[in-house]
Amino acid sequence: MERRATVAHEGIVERISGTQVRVRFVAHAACSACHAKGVCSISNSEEKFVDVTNTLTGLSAGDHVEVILAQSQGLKAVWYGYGLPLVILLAVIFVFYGVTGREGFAALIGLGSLIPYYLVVFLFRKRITKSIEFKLRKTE
Amino acid sequence: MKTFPKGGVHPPENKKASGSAIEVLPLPKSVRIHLSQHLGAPAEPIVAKGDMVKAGQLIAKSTGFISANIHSPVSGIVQKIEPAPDSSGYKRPAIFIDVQGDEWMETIDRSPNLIKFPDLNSEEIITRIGRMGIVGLGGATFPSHVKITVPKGKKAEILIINGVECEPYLTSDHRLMLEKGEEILVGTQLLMKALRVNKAVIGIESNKPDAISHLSTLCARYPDIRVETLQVKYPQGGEKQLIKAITGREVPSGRLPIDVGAVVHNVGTAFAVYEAITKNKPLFERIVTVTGKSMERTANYLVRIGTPVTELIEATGGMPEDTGKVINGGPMMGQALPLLDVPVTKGTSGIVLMPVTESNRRTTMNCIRCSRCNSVCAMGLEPYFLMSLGEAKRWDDMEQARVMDCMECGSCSYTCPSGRPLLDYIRLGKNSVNRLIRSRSK
Amino acid sequence: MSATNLLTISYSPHQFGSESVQKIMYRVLIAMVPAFAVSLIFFGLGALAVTSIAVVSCMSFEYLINRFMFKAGSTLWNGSAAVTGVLLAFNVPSNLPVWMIIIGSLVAIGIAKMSFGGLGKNPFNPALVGRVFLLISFPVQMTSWPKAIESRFAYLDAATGATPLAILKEGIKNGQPLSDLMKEVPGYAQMFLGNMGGSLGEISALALIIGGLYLILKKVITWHIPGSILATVVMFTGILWMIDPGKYADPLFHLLAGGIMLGAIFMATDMVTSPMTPVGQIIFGAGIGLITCLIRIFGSYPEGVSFAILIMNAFVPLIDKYVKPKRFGEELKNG
Amino acid sequence: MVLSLFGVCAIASGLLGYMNAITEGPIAESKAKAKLEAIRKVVPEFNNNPSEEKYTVQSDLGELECFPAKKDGQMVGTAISTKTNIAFSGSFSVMVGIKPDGTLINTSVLEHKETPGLGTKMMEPKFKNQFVGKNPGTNKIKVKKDGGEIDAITAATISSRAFCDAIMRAYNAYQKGGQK
Amino acid sequence: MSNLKHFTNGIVRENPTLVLLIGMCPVLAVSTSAINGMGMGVATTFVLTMSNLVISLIKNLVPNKVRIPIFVVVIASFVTIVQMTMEAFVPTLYKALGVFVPLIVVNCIILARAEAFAQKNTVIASILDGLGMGIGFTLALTTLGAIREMLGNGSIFNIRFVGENASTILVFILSPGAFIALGYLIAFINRLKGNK
Amino acid sequence: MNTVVITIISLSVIGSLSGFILFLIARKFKVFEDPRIDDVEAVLPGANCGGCGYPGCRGFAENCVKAESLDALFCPVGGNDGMVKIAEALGKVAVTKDPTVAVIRCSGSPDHRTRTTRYDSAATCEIASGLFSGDTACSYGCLGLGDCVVVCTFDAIHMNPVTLLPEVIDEKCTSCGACVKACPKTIVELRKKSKKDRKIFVSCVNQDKGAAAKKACSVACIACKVCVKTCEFDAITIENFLAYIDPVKCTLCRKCVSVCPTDSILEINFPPRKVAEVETVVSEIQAN
Amino acid sequence: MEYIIIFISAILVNNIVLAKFLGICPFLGVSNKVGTAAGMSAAVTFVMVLATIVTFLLQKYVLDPFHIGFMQTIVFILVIAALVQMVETILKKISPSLYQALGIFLPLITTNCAVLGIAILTIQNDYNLIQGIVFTAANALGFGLAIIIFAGLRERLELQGVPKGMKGFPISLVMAGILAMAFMGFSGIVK
Ligand SMILES: Cc1cc2nc3c(=O)[nH]c(=O)nc-3n(C[C@H](O)[C@H](O)[C@H](O)COP(=O)(O)O)c2cc1C
Ligand SMILES: Cc1cc2nc3c(=O)[nH]c(=O)nc-3n(C[C@H](O)[C@H](O)[C@H](O)COP(=O)(O)O)c2cc1C
Ligand SMILES: Cc1cc2nc3c(=O)[nH]c(=O)nc-3n(C[C@H](O)[C@H](O)[C@H](O)COP(=O)(O)O)c2cc1C
Ligand SMILES: Cc1cc2nc3c(=O)[nH]c(=O)nc-3n(C[C@H](O)[C@H](O)[C@H](O)CO)c2cc1C
Ligand code: SF4
Ligand code: SF4
Ligand code: SF4
Ligand code: SF4
Ligand code: FES
Repeated sequence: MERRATVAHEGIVERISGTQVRVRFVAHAACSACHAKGVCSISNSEEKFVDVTNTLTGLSAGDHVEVILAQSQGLKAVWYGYGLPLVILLAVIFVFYGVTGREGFAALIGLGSLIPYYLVVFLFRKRITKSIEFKLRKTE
Repeated sequence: MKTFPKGGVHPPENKKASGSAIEVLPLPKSVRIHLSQHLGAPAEPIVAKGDMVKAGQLIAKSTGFISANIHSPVSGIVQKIEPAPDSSGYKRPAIFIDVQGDEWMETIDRSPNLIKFPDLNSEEIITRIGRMGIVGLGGATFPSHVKITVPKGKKAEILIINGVECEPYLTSDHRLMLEKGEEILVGTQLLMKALRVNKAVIGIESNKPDAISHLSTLCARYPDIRVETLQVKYPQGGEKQLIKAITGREVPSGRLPIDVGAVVHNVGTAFAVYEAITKNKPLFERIVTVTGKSMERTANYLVRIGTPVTELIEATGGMPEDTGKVINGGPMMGQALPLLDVPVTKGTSGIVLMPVTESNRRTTMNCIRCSRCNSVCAMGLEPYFLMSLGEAKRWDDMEQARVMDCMECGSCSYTCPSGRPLLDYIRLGKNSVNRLIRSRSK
Repeated sequence: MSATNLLTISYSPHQFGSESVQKIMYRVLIAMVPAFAVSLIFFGLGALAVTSIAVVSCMSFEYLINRFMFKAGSTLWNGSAAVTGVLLAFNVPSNLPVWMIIIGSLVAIGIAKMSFGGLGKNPFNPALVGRVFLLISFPVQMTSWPKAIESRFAYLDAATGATPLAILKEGIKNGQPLSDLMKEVPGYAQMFLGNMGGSLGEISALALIIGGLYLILKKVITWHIPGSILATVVMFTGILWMIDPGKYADPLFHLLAGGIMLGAIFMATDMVTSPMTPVGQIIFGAGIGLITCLIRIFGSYPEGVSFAILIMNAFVPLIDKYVKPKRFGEELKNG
Repeated sequence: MVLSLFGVCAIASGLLGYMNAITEGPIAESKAKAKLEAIRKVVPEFNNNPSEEKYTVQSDLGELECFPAKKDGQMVGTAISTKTNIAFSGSFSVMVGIKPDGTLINTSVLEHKETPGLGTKMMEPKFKNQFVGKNPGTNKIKVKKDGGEIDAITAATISSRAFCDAIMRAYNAYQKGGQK
Repeated sequence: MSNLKHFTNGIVRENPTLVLLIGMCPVLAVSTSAINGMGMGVATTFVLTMSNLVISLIKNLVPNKVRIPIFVVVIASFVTIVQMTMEAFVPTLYKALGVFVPLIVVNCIILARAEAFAQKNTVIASILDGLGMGIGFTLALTTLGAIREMLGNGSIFNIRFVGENASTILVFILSPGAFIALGYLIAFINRLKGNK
Repeated sequence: MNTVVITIISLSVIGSLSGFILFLIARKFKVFEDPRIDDVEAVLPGANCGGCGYPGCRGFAENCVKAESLDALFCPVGGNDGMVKIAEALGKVAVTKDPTVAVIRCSGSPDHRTRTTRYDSAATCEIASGLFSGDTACSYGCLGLGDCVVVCTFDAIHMNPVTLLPEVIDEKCTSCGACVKACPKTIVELRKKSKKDRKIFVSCVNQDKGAAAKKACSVACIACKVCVKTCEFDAITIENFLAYIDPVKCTLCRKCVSVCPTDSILEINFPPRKVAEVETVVSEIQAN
Repeated sequence: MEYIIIFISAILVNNIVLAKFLGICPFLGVSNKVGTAAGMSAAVTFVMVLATIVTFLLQKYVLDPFHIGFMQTIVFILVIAALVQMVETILKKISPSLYQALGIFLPLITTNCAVLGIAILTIQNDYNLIQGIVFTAANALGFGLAIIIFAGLRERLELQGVPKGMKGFPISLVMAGILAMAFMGFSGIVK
């Protein structure tokens, strides 16, 4: 019995290739109706796709499904995507500022430190992919 | 005095009929036997219209693992087999029998002498119980032979006999314990043998001191069985609460008592087991309490299954003028009857007549978040929250909030100062979640 | 059964307990009697006037909104509007002009309660929303406290003075030593009985405690919320006091002064706006105690109970979400 | 494509640069005018350019600017731009006019973040006029609660106190900086 | 759509503040008085109209791909112009509006509906749309400003309606009042819409 | 002028740089959003009712644009006219569906059906139907607790306080089908809409045998087959002791209505019958 | 101490949403799930801090030396718009699954309004880099606090139902008003 808190988004199966299902999300309801969606620089008004391992039988393109993500995994994604780099950024800047006392220098090093961070994430992307597990549920 | 730790309520007991000895109700003119009187798949009729049957004759066969045989409670002629409204008003298949005389199957031992130790092994007992159509008489009517078939890999350690009878008004178990104490203990021993356990506890609430002392005295001769006095608190009779109270173990959410090594049976079931094994008597009669606030006479009857409820009421002096509700079972868990010609079934433990003044629900107001429902829920649920989720039809969330743990004891609705129909929505949620779970496993 | 007398059919249970919303609310009203009586003794006419205006206007707004906006049945006699009215009155000085009390009632009932759907649905304590609204809008009138006893026969024209907390706050800001200031405030015994300036219902710790005990006895409230609030206040102020008794008042003073008793016993306990589980309630109470002390000691308002309760009200849904009752069968995961 | 982007940026920035050139004058002017206006409010009529003769005095809140106002070369008063940091919302600044003998001429609030309807009453005559003609050397420029002579604004003692603080700061600066 | 409709659309049917509920920050922040609200409204209207004009003029010259950056540059330029003008000529208002003057840029990016509108329409239609939106925004801001000023300060456009010493409901010019007043204003508008 | 030069240079550099980033992102990242989606959305009713099977009107619009043909797509609220408009906007061909409207197939008002019990639990049909068959003698009929009324987002169903039955306002009903799904007793049916909203249907769902049905409710269909015999167009069938009129075959001739002995066939929105007409009908039947 | 003051002031006393009125749109319009709100506040913090650092550098090393402060608005908005999108693009490139998870987890990350507002306020308040970062992070956390509280409140309202006319924005605004009123209690805790 699944009892963890989850986030579910409704989408439509775009295509199925082997065990992978590509689900296209219907734009977020709030955004899709908004006039600002074209310029709202970071909204998910764009179409988004998610590749999910197929766990359902008899799924075909065009079916409506719900992609479910455990809330804890969503938070983990946030942590790797934004939380950790923020911590690194702040730590590097504070340390360098503390040592050198030069703002500009510290800021640049701080920004620069994100590059190796993202590089590491890039190297670990397989493992991250494995740890994030989407589930599918069919809706009518 | 032991009890379960959290939750519970104290409804007024109103056990008016506890002093009335068990009477045998005269035979009705005709009986109606529904094919689904137990939890699980309905039985399949093996008689046809016009057949002659005897009391105790098998008339419908169990159709699956969780299902139970049904035996004719009377002798007579099968009048028809067709759907008839059951206590919900919906039509369900039933066998109608016109009563003629009172001829029992020859195999049944009708002598009153106590037979103590039949020489049977576990499997034989279980098969016999299954054959005799015995289902749990504590309310859930779960086929008893299934319950005592311990699944592979599990081990029963203790048998608990449920003599709690925590429902207000009802006294049938109480009377049975007073009048058939020894038989119950033999039944218990048979069940212990079937389960291969060497320990049994009879749990009785302290408001039945006579039953406690009676059984305790008898127990002196049955060293493996002991009586445990419990504090009066509803829903102590609930299986999981009783296990917790007596053994201190908590049956995990979504699991069965056997997972903590316990099996619970009602005293009535123990008695039925005794009769089935030692007397070869299938389950076709049971004790039913007929009571009510404005009833002048109250009674505990030994009734044949299939007897119309009206006859029970007539026998007890007819329905008082002010009756507003007739309940099949106790006021906390029983079912209100829309029609009175419905028959007594294996699960009918009592007929309670509520006066008009008490039969209406209170007007529903907004939840004031008083948390009373939370604190009385012995399952540790949040009824107010479940109800809101139910109103919003958020079945997923209800599942996450463990709606399936609810045992429908009704303590929450009972206690809510805003008169909210908490359990109505929780039931709706349980049904929908059930559907959800089934669709998922498909 | 006669033909007209149809059988009722309903789901179980068929029997109900005797508790009702009315009973709960009327018990709260009864519990407030001692505090009101003390208020009559010390503030006399003003207390009577303010309380009756607040109750009448709260009830009228409740009736009017139900009648004309929701077109729904009356919820007037369930007593919650009356409770709100009395508590709003308890939270204002006894010389508050009539029209301000009416505005306060409108805010309490109209904005804080009925906008959300009425009894039970409001996330914030209505009386306190009304009170804080008035405090921010009319700081002058809301902080001119009639002097106890002296102003017994006056309403709007009552002679005013400061509350012990205001005396302290003012003085400390001016750099006066605490010991001097403590001479200006009434003795603890007087404060305990209620002989000091303040909102009309908050003054007597004694009367409030009597009411609180009655509520606990009648199982309307439990000890968790008041207990944790008071304990937190004692701990917080106690620690500061031990660090520097020359600068910070002692815990007893903080318990007796201001609205902490009223808040802890009658306002934070409003079941509608407080968490459901005992553990949640303790967290809630601790939060209130903490924020109250923060505001009292470091903020610019002399008193912080109202703000603290409102702020913690906002956290209630989160607390309820993460602090769940212990579920039966939870701990034995693998039997 | 890059070109058009470049082009638009260039045009836009050119335009802005040009606009800046145009408005630079008026902005400076309006600032100067505003300052002069404030000075004019707090000292008697003058005919020099106080901004040109401005000098600064050090205080614990940084430099305070002093604008000597002269009529026909005769000193009529000094406008001092002073501030306080004990206001309800942190700090505010006031222009104070002081006669050569130290008597206060008038005050004008330059910049503040006090609560509208409360702290803002310090700009109203009822409060402001209390200061006119008082000499901090002899009069106690403090709110009555603190043992001074100033009636605080009801429910805005903090702002009133801060106002007095600003004035005293100006006075002290004036004394310290020497009446040039 | 007729030109008239372009114009009225933003004022009534798609009023950005009361109906579309976008660009709420300045609405809440600067509506402390009718005059502030109006000043903000006028400034926004100017930027909106001008940038709509410019964008629709240059739309054929601009490759699709860099539309967004160019669009941002155009709007930001006009905002800067407004900023400088206000600082020069209405310094008190400029100060009162504070950080929300540069923030017009964000608001306008939202309101102007970039490619959604100016790209597709004639120059006149674009201007009218900008004007309509701007006026709708201004009206809403001024109304809210007037309500808050009246309740909180007893005046509208600095004309006092109550005595100098009368108590007014201060909350309304403080931040809570902004939320509450706007909340009920929108509820009221919804009710009007519902009754139609 | 110095400032102007610096301005131009710096902005051009910064502008071009960030513009370039924005552009890169736009190219890599932005999915082209078909402007026709907006066009389609503009002609949709905007009710977001989900009747089309897509989440919200925009979801439907997207699918209209994406789909090869509009055959499988239908907005019940906009109806045929709406689909034609969508087709116009997309240059595709719309399928037309017979417009339908919800009808309530139960006439068991209190004077036709006696109450046998009084229901007193949570007042929703769904919950009541889980408890028992209903508070009248008919175990099939409407429970009258209004689940259908609640789910209708178009305010098209109301409870009639006298008959205690729901009634559909044809003009408002968009045939979204929400009520059909909500009714636990399958009493609501979507039927073909005819000229002037005229309709003829069996207003009963009782599947008891004739006698039992009649006993439960005086306007119940008793499956007497008279209507079947009367109908010249083979539009009526009987199954499980219940007559059903096929809306496609039915020509609205009204003959069956008057022959039904229990008045369970309803004619709605017809002009009142002239006496003569009734007579001819009756004589025709007799002739048969 | 100074940092603590900036911090507390930005979160409690002058909360970005409740007192400064920035980022109102996401505050009012965005998800009513507490988990999502928590995720959002983390994202907002990162983006805002990043933006502040970059704009701070620009102001200090480009705009100020060349005396073209008036170009602040235009430069900041361009840079912020680009930066914010860059973060997402990078994420998408380096870990598509991470990006996808974020995509369904977060409905909308932030609006430029709050990012630009805080960047400008950092400059206006004459903060140095560290102060600016603390200020920005505190504001972002203040935003997070507000939306998390709000998501909780909304979850509750959604379940119990709100009168018809007040549904949606109106009740959210009223609730924000009451919350703002409650937060005024903190005034004066730090100057
Ligand atoms: C689907 C189902 C399966 C069950 N299987 C078993 C079982 O295998 N063994 C057993 O001892 N009891 C089993 N039970 C019986 C329950 O534990 C319980 O005794 C029964 O539901 C009656 O309990 P109650 O009267 O407290 O509701 C089962 C019950 C259900 C509903
Ligand atoms: C709320 C509740 C109260 C119950 N009360 C009793 C009771 O008082 N006596 C009883 O024998 N069974 C009671 N039961 C049924 C028991 O849980 C359990 O099913 C029964 O004792 C098993 O015995 P059986 O299978 O022989 O019926 C109750 C069940 C529930 C859910
Ligand atoms: C919202 C609000 C804003 C306030 N603004 C100011 C202000 O700007 N200036 C001020 O001196 N006091 C202001 N106060 C009042 C102070 O908190 C404090 O109560 C008062 O200054 C001291 O009261 P007194 O003047 O009656 O002694 C304000 C109070 C509130 C509730
Ligand atoms: C113990 C208790 C405390 C209450 N406290 C308050 C209160 O502080 N303020 C208030 O407006 N109503 C109070 N009420 C009344 C009622 O709960 C309140 O009006 C609801 O919040 C309205 O929905 C209280 C009720 C009880 C039972
Ligand atoms: S929720 Fe279920 S188990 Fe809990 S009190 Fe209610 S009916 Fe009993
Ligand atoms: S007992 Fe009733 S009023 Fe109290 S919390 Fe539960 S549902 Fe709400
Ligand atoms: S009556 Fe039924 S089909 Fe018609 S609009 Fe309402 S819910 Fe939809
Ligand atoms: S038609 Fe169905 S849903 Fe509607 S009131 Fe009747 S039973 Fe309920
Ligand atoms: S967030 Fe929308 S205007 Fe600020």
